[in-house]
Amino acid sequence: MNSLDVENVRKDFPILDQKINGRQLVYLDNAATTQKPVQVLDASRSYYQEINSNIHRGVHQLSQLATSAHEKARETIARFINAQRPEEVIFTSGTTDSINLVADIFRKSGRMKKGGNIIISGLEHHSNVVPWQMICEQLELELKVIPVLDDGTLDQEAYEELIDTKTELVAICHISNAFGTVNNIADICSKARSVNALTVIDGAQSISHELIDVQSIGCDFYCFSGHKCYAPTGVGALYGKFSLLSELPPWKGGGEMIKEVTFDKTTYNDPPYKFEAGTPNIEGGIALAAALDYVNNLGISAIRNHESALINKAAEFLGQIDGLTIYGPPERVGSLSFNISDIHHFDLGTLLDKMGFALRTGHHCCQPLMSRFGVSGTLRASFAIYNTFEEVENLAKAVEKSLNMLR
Amino acid sequence: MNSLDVENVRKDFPILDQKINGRQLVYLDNAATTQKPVQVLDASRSYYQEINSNIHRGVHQLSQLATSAHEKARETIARFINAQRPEEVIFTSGTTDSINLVADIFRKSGRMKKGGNIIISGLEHHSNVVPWQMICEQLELELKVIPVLDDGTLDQEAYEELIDTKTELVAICHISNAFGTVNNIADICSKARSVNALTVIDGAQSISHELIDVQSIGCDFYCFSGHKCYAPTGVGALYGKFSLLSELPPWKGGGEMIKEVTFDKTTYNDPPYKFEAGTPNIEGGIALAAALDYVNNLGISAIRNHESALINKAAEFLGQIDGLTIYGPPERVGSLSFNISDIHHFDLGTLLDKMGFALRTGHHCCQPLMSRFGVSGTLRASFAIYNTFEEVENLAKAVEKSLNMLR
Amino acid sequence: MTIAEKQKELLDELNLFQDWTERYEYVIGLGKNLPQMDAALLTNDRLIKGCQSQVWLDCNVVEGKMVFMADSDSVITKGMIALFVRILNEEEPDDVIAADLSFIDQTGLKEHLAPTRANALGLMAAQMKKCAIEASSGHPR
Amino acid sequence: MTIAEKQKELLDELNLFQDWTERYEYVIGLGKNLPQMDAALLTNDRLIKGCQSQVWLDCNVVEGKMVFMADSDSVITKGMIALFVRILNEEEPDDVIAADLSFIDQTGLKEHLAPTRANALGLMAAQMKKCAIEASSGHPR
Ligand SMILES: Cc1ncc(COP(=O)(O)O)c(C=O)c1O
Ligand SMILES: Cc1ncc(COP(=O)(O)O)c(C=O)c1O
Repeated sequence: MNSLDVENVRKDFPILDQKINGRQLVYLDNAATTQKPVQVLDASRSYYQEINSNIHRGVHQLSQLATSAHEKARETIARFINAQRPEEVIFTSGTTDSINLVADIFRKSGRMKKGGNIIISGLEHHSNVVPWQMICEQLELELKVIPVLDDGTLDQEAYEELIDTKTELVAICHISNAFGTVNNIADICSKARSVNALTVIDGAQSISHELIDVQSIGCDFYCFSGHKCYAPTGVGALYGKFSLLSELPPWKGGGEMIKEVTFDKTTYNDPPYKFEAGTPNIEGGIALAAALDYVNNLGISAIRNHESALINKAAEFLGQIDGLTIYGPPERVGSLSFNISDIHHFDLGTLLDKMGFALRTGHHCCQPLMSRFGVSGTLRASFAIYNTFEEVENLAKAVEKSLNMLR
Repeated sequence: MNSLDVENVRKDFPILDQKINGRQLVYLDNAATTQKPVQVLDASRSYYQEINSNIHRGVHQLSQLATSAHEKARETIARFINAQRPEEVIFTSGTTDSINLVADIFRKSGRMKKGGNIIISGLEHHSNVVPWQMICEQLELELKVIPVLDDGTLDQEAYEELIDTKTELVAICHISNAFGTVNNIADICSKARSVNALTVIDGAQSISHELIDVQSIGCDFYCFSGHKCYAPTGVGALYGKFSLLSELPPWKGGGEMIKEVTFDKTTYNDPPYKFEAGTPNIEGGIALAAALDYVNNLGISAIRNHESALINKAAEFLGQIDGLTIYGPPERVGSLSFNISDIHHFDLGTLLDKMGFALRTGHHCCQPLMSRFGVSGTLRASFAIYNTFEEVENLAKAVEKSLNMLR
Repeated sequence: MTIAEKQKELLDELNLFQDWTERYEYVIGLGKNLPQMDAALLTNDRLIKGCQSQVWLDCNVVEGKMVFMADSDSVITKGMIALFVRILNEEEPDDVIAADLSFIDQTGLKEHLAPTRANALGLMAAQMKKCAIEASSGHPR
Repeated sequence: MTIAEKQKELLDELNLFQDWTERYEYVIGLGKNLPQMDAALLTNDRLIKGCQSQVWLDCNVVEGKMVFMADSDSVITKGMIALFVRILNEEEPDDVIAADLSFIDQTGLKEHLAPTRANALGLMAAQMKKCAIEASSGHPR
């Protein structure tokens, strides 16, 4: 049986013992950022205590050790998402950075032509909206948006109508951070391929919850952040197909991304280095690999089983509360969003916090989606490997108690 | 007396006890990256064990604590460089990122006109060359280069001839990472102001060695990396004058940098948030502030005294070696570059490494400067607060021993 | 009573409560009882957009004293507004300008309700002072 | 001797040395003694640019055997080249293609001299194999 020993897992996360207003912390804001296991914290500390050095250019031993640890981390990431080769993995500072990288190298590439269009969806996080808006404005492209159905899923038929031979690129999230909706990205990518459009998948919300196989998804780019998958802030990755990475121009200029610099002419390095200007987050990369190893040790399928049981239980308990609406489809991953009639999400969030429950309230960086559902925000509980059924039960009780105070 | 208790300082840096090939590590590659004191490592670990959470948008207490720790870090940085207000400090992932940010927002701003020019110098690191080459190419500007004199200083007269009313921007390093040359940046900035050109100072090599006062320097932008100043990799800062930051367009698009997003029209946040798309390196910012506090506790003037005594001693010892040439002016800060006639820097670096000495060999990301001096690279010893006179003496002996093997 | 005296009275009152539940129930009660602003006054120029909740503020000068009306979509924010209004209403512009609003930190109410960036309540406090400054310089809006 | 035998002989020889100093002195000696390539051969198409040192490699097929000549601006790199040349010279293309060059890891010489990216020596080893592949497929350059 694939099952998670949650009590043991919790021992790896010292922060879970924190008290909030005298109450035991119940951390349900994992879609914003996850907590970090000691294994990850130790990996980053040992790096600094044993081999810290700048990489790639040094003849001395620390530099060699740091370089190979960093390149080994790249291999770990490549294996985790089933990239064809490590050179398809670019270290970035996070999902937002990864998406902006892709958007800007496309701008520079001259591939996108005035009058073409880019397709995103109504579920997207601002990080997968604004970069494309900016590019569309600069290149005079049209931004098309796949509408969201009432159940929080994408309107597939509308997608098929929107996409056409002028579609240059389709950028879609794997899983919605607001509603937990899982998109059928393999299908979306295959339709994009049929019109020669490139595909960018925002995997910020999937990397810690789902088995990711970029080859079977069939996307051209896949983006994620370390901090949403048990790794530190300030590091993330961009997967890109090697042939595309070779063709496309670099993004930032600086050390490491060049082959040769003269004031007359500069030539660029090969991927992935071409896209990694300056000193990278060396420690961050290594800690990210440690986090992926940690996830692998637990096993993605055990994690899925546990988390889906948790979120279903949460839906069941919360669903019994008078006036409570849960958004999104019944099959959700990671995040569960709700509102209670006549109650402002901020008021409920404030009282829950007093009782130790860390939930997110507001628009979750998805203002267009909130508008679509006519709300200014929601309460969102989002789950990780260390959450328990007891926490979910207590959450429902705490919501009831808050309602008594607010009504 | 302003003096450093080096023995005590060394206790804060556990990595210094490492053995390299059985020998005690002598770390003289500080210009590439410094080591980190336990105070910084502890700051980052406590962050994760006590308050880790995503910032700015959360109603719950961890999010509040993380937000105020992160904003307090911004204030610490602002004070350290004497910015007028914390909002003038933007968190980036490092110097390269900071410079690219400035270059790209200028590109977008439409301030730079075809036919104008940008001035850099022959001392610059690739990170302060390539972004400007890219912008010049895209906007059809001319890139002018202040030549380097034989003593490794900039040709001030040539600068006065190069600069003209078409000069849009001057980007210069404070201290050269290759030769340790200290540029008279206040003067360079004042001349730039007289023709209304903007100024960008690359402070990567000054932040850990010099008292920085952006107001008395009179620059518009100042860039540095945390990892070169006892802080982790993956975090850095950009100082920018508030009025300019308010005027200029944003760089990356994403969460946090927006006021309101609709598919029709997006409005942007105020500085510094407008330039901080996505989840920042929260821990990194906090650790950077801890590193600056650490430096402040020791006192910049005590640090300067110690380091300048070290580098002078190194110049004295090495200068006695037959055939050895030291580059740059006699007054150098941080870095000392040399070559020995008929000996390849790589060979010498390899043997020094076997004896435990970590020096950098090669072009130091300054290929144009290397060409100027007709070499493919140099050996560079670069110093920090934990280096000792004994290390410097032993370095000279180790160089002699290596020469015996190589000659 | 001076503004400082009103603040002290308020803190004494809040200190009577045993725990956060009672304190919040009190604030929620204040929020519910603060009269709703006339719909015609809920205009964009009176709107203060916060990160999580919105506040509408209307300022007037009546016989040399400041008269504030405010509303919010969040009842806790509205309760906090009621505290501000109680402290600052009917005071002279110069006294409002000089008032030390950090008393809110001592209420034992949630820290983030204290004036900070992007917080509707913080922005509202700033806006109240701004109105007073305009009134004091003879340019009431 | 087969390539494998030559490798074993070399490792045995290196193992006679007491410490790294002797081992490096030996390699430096090899580097100094490897004949310099004719200046006319030091052309760009024979140049392999590494991160730190440069290598020139010339490949020929003489009576069905590979003949390598190489040079470097770094004497340690040149000594390491001499090891490769000693192992692979005068061998048939197919044997060169099949050779396991990881023996270099066991020499106790610096790890980074082993084939890695952007390392002239690693690139050279790859280039030697490439020459052998071309020779084997009948397209020597
Ligand atoms: C003068 C100078 N500028 C820029 C950089 C780039 O810094 P980073 O690699 O941290 O972005 C460096 C460091 O290598 C430097 O020494
Ligand atoms: C779906 C989605 N995309 C993008 C992002 C942005 O990630 P980051 O802030 O780490 O750059 C997030 C996280 O907030 C997200 O949930």
